[in-house]
Amino acid sequence: MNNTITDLTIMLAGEAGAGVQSTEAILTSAMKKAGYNVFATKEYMSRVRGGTNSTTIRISENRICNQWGAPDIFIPFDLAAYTRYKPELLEKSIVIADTKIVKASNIFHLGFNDTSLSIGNIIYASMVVAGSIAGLTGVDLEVLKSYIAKQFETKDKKIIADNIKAAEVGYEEGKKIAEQAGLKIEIKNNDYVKDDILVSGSESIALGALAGGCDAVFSYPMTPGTGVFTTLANWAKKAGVVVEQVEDEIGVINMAIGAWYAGARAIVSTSGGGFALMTEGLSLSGMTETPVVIHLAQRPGPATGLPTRTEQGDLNLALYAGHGVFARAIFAPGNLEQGYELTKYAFDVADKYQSPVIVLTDQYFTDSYYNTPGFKIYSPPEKYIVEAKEEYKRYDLKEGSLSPRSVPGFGVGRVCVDSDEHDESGRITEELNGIVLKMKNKRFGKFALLKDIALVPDLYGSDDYEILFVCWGSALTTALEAVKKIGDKVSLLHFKQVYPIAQTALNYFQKAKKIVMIENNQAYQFKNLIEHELGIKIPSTILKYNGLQFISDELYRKMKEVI
Amino acid sequence: MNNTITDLTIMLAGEAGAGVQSTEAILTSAMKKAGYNVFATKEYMSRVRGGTNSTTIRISENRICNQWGAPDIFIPFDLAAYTRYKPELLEKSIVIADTKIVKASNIFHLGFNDTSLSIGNIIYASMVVAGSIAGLTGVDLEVLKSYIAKQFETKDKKIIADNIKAAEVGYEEGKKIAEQAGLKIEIKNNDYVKDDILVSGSESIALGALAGGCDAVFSYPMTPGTGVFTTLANWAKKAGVVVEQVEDEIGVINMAIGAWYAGARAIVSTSGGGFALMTEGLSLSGMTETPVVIHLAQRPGPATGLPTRTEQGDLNLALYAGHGVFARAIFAPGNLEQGYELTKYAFDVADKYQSPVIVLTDQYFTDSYYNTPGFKIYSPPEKYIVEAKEEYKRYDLKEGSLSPRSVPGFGVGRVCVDSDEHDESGRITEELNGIVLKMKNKRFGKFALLKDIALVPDLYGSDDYEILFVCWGSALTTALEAVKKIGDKVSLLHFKQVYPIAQTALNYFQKAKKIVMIENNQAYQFKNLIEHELGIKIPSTILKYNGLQFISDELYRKMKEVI
Amino acid sequence: MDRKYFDIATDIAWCPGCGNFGIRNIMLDAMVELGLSKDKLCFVSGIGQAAKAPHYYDVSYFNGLHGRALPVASGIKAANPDIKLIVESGDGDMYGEGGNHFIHTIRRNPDITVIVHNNMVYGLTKGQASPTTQKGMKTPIQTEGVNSIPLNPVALAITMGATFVARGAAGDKEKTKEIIKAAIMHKGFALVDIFQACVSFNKVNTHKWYKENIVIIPDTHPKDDKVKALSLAFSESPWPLGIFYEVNGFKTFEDSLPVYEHSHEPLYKRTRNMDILREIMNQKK
Amino acid sequence: MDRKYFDIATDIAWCPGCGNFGIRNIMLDAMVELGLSKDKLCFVSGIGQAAKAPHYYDVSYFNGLHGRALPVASGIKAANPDIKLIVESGDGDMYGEGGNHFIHTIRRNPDITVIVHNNMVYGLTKGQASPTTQKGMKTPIQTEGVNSIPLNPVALAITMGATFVARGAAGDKEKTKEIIKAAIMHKGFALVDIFQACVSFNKVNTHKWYKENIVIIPDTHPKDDKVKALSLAFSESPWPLGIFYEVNGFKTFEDSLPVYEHSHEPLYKRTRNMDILREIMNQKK
Ligand SMILES: Cc1ncc(C[n+]2csc(CCOP(=O)(O)OP(=O)(O)O)c2C)c(N)n1
Ligand SMILES: Cc1ncc(C[n+]2csc(CCOP(=O)(O)OP(=O)(O)O)c2C)c(N)n1
Ligand code: SF4
Ligand code: SF4
Ligand SMILES: [Mg+2]
Ligand SMILES: [Mg+2]
Repeated sequence: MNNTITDLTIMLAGEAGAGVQSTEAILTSAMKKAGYNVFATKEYMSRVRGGTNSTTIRISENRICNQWGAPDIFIPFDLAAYTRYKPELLEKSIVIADTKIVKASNIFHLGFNDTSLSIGNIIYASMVVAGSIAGLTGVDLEVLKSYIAKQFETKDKKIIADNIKAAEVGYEEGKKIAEQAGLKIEIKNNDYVKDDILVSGSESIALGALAGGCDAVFSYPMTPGTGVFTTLANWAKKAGVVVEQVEDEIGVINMAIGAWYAGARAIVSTSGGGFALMTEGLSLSGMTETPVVIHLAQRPGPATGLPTRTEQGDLNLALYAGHGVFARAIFAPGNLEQGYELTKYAFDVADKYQSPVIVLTDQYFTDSYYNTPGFKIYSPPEKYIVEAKEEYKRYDLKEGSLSPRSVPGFGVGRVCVDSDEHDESGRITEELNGIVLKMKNKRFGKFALLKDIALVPDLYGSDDYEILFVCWGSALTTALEAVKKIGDKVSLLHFKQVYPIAQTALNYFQKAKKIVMIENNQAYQFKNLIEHELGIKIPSTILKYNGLQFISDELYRKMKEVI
Repeated sequence: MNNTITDLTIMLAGEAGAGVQSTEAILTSAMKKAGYNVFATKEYMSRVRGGTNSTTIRISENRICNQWGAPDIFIPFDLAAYTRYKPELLEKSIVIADTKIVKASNIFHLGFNDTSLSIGNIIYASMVVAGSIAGLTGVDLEVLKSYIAKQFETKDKKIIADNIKAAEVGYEEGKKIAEQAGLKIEIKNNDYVKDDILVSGSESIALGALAGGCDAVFSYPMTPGTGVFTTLANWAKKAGVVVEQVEDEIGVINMAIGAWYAGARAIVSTSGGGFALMTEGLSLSGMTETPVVIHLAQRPGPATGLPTRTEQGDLNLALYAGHGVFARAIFAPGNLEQGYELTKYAFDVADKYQSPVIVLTDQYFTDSYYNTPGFKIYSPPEKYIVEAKEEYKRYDLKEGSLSPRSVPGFGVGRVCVDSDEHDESGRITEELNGIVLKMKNKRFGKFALLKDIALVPDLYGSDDYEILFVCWGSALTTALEAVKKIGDKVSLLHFKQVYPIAQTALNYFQKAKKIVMIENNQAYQFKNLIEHELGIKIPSTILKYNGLQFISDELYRKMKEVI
Repeated sequence: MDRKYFDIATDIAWCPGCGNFGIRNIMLDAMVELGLSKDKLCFVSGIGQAAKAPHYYDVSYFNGLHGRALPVASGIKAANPDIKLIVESGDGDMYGEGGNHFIHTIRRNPDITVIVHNNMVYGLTKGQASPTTQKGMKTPIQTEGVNSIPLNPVALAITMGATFVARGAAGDKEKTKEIIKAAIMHKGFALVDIFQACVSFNKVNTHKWYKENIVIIPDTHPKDDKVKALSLAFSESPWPLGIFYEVNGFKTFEDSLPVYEHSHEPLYKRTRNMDILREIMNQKK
Repeated sequence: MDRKYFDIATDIAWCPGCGNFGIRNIMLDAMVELGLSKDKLCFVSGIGQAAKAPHYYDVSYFNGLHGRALPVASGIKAANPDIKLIVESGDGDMYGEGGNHFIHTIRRNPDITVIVHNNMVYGLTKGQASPTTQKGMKTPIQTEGVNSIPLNPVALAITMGATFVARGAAGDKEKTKEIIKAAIMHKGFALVDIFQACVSFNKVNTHKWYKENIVIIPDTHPKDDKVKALSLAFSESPWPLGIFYEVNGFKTFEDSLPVYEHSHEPLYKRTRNMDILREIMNQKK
């Protein structure tokens, strides 16, 4: 066997709490510091300990932001992990494990348990494994060592020394295994990587929120929405953000609306079930014209479903949640930069259009991470709030759909907001053919306003395509690598805004000879939406809905089949 | 002036609590007993006393189930009522009022306040007014008198006598006014009317529930959903129905699901905001495959909106409420008979298909009433519940999408139900490519099953149409009378099931030269659905969204405009 | 400054004779006597007859969803801690649909005054039982009479740790005004549950009933003794009126938020220093 | 009949060393000792680590939504009053998301036993504060420590009128088993809040902490005295363990339903006499 690898995929798997996560953290950070492009994605069970989880790390000389294919190297921490993921391996994949635990053939032995115990503690096992991968890939050992020194600088010297020792032993073992396996890994490192940031989808959303002037986050924990909440909580003191965990999601959305009413820019982060509970509140935002920003991280439903898995199955709910008629905007970032930019933008759209805005992600998006150039830093966002004069009317019709918005305490005027149908000054009315109709038309006008500013989808690939693959949200990076491989006359159209749909998007569809929709749900919800909004037919779909994200080569094969 | 009226429309209007409602009750009951066809609809403000409410009563020789046009006779109880509704009158409409209170020109005086006070109590005013209408219309006074005697039979003799006196005085006054106004009303009465029942939309739903074997109702009061709840509560003891008012709508839907799980047939009744709160519960029904029947009576939103008004604006929410993917059926009765039959049927569909089923009405539907032949009485509904043997599995895949459903305590087997993704025996699973996919496909299969049995829309009018008007739910009766007047080559297609849409409905559309959708909402939600489901375009719509139902002649005029 | 400052000429949608008018009068007087300033005051309510109250004052308000006044109010406090916040709503709204927010908002202890018009019935939806409806009362839904144990708002609030808990009555103007004033001045979560006759739907707890079933809490009652306060709260017929429980010096929700450690400047006046983003990104390098 | 009757061989998704195992053991023994029969027994739970418990017994169960166990349980009771119903769930589930159902279900008094695994933390979602988390504890969200007043489930249940209220501890097997048995035998709403160590996320309230902070309620405690029970419920460090409050003879939710006046036959076995429809329609003629 002799294969030179320039783009490496490693899978680590084991029980929750057994070290997979710490190995991943060490590896990705160290590799990034060493100038390698890294990407990592995880899938895990809905439990705190036990079960079988895995994380997949890709290391490359080029920028990467997704998984291409099956792992080159698979490191199961226990037999269950081996058994669960074995079927996904390729013939050429090599398996490294502690063969005392994983008793199977064709496995390269790495005695990380004994080794770490001999160093003094089983917790060093992660470091042994990390070291071995450094050894396998030929990463400079010094880089790893200085990373360890930095990482544990506040700790006891002995702890640093033991960690380094574990890494060294692992490193040597790794080199040996590479030799035995005839594995040649030659990944070039790049200086630019060191200046990159290494952040997850959740972090990109949280950073985008800060950039958007978010100064309050209200939530009730729910996987995978919790990541954004935790991240913001972590930065809150420094950034001056109010953080409150509320008793339930109904409280969450109402508290956020209350905060916006009083002039704060608030976000809530949740998942399908929690969002379902916010449905009435969404309608309150629509009626009172109080902005609100919602991060909805999808997981497979219905009901509790698969709490830690991924799906794009809540699009319909995001589109139609809330009784009665009112406008909204929905963004669906496809990569970290979009996570940042669109979340920032969501705050401006919400504030300016006085409407609910949803940032729609999923477990795959929130949990995955890779190195990417630092996000652009903008000046503080524009404030759309006006001072209330004595005769201020919250729903003044003079400026059409967008009445100047004041907040209580800003000026002498009264800011009166009502969830019943109301007149210009915010008082209940039943003037059915008078002010009621005017208010209904005023709010309805926002559909058009939001459509006017709808972001045009991005075309990836040549303008001169015959086949057009279409996807939305988190599918972007996976689909893009696959489409690139397919070749000429094939392009990818990605929607980072899924509602309203920009009318000009139609042009892209009209030019295509064949259109294929890619979605991570069973009911092709986006296809339905696009078909109706643009009045077209999309005859072909590639769907996945087992709770996992597409992998590029899997998608590549499916693409080949349909074209 | 000399106009002979054979089909009379009367509008009564005044403050809430001022007697409009009791006049209406006396009149419609007495007229019906006298063999006249009667229809009544009301519109009222969201308050208990004061404001201005109205009720419109139509009396005819022919069967009627809607309002045709502006009132022939208008009886305002106060000046505010006069002012509010005056603009809706026709030139030929006559106004009758106590001119001491309603000081305006061209009003026929009826001194109901003084008269009733002179009899002894202002509450007799209603009876004076009712009597006057009897006099106007030439209804036999004896009929009214015997109705009064019967109505108050448990009361004091003096009360009966006073009421009769009030009616008599009113009667004489009415006759006088008719003479003065040159009004000739000649409405024939029919014997069949006496055997009819006089019920409201709410009552038709409640009766349908009983026919469907409903044995529990859980609700939280919300206009206009409360009517069904109150009606069932009223009959509960006799009919053996569990009635529980729950702390909130989330509790409501979960309690109903719990009851179904244990083998009861339960219904919940609510309106948009309450239904919004049930969104997560709907998804629970979908995931656990526990049936549930929801009566959703629409009112204008968003948020609290116009609590006592009517709209068809929650269709999108009914269609898409709930996170994740699961099937449902939605019925939308167009008349009382459909209210009864479809609600009954909803229980069978829910039970057999182990899915949530929604009966979608609105304030107009629930509050309107007319005489109609008694509903068909069926034998008790089939029970779909099986006994659980020791090896019983709740989600057995052997029979495809519909696993035999048992309930706890029925047999020795365990009935295990899970809101997480589960295996056949109802236990949590994360076998993503195994049982998870099978369960997802099992549930997805219900979309097709429910589509297979979708009710075909009803065509009213000749098969040989060129112009097809389309409507759904409560618009049926209003639209039908208008379409009939329009003439040849024009028919009406009414959807009493709005989801899934029967595929064969397409034929009706394909035959039409022109299609016009009639909807009582601003966002043509049903048009969007039909267009997408059937792959057609409906270029023309007639919409109303001021919180009131169409009136037939208004619709007629709009129809004329578009064709 | 007189009542006109807060009074507003408008059509009031309550029934003639309703106890709500009494509460409105008391509120107008209490606010004027306290010299509250409109530009530092805000009302929040849910949905119901009582919840219409803010419409009848000339004030800023957020009239939100049924049952959801408290989270909205907490959100306002979180955004602007120096606004005087009064929540005014009904018993069904506050203790029924809004029950979860009621118990958890108390735990947070925001500086909010909560005025509940307790008519022991759902008024706006026409007479169904509310959580405080007494046992046995018949309604269109509870046709055989209410079976559930009535919720005791005073006892519940004390148990949950509210720092000011009182009962008033629409019919006892002077005493209730003093209670409301004390509640508004109290720093922390203050509940004033006010007995109010619904003349349209509650034929049991009438103006007369309230008059006859109330007893003023004696001055000797130790207001800072939780167990004694609870014991008093459980006494019924006659029902004590006055302040059951009052403790001071507890940190409020807004004061425990780090953003207000150094300044109470409302969030809408602040501008983020974007260097924080640079700093965070540097950490992520 | 031995433990095997209810025990089921399955992968248990709890962390090694978790207090949940102790509760499971106690439950298995209690059920066996009471001689409960599977075909007359049903469990209901919400979502969380504790809420997985019913999966680990060989019983019928409805494992529903987060926070919504109690209304489901009440619905089951309404449909079939003779089923023995045990709700087993977590503190976040029962007192946080499910708080409104908790207080109102108590008011209804259905014959349900409610077992709450109170680890004072959100386990499944990885360590955020729950309503019972003690002040000051730091978590990934409450980075500066919890500020809210912790919810006292025992005091809350007593105040709301629960007819049986007790505290157990996963670490005190014998005493807790007896409490649970008494709760299951009690007719009416019975709460057993059980202290349980979450070894993964609660580093404050550990096995050791619980052992050291518990004191057994003396036999002399008058269990039917509400105010005394509350006073005891407010005492902390040490925290009393045992039955705080127990009163009998109160009508249950299901018994107050007219459908069960003459027979407890479950609804699914009944057939409606359709003559009632005829009768109603005749009235409408
Ligand atoms: C989610 C939701 N459920 C139900 C309603 C209907 N509703 C409006 S007011 C009300 C009860 C009001 O009772 P209470 O709060 O006691 O106020 P009151 O009218 O007695 O003053 C209800 C159930 C609603 N508006 N929203
Ligand atoms: C509507 C909704 N919101 C949030 C969640 C996420 N969630 C699952 S379990 C849980 C908390 C569990 O805490 P607890 O009830 O104390 O149980 P424990 O895990 O500690 O045993 C949360 C917030 C959910 N499943 N549904
Ligand atoms: S319904 Fe009752 S509470 Fe409402 S305004 Fe009328 S009397 Fe007052
Ligand atoms: S997370 Fe905590 S409560 Fe959950 S199983 Fe682990 S130790 Fe137990
Ligand atoms: Mg009330
Ligand atoms: Mg817990």
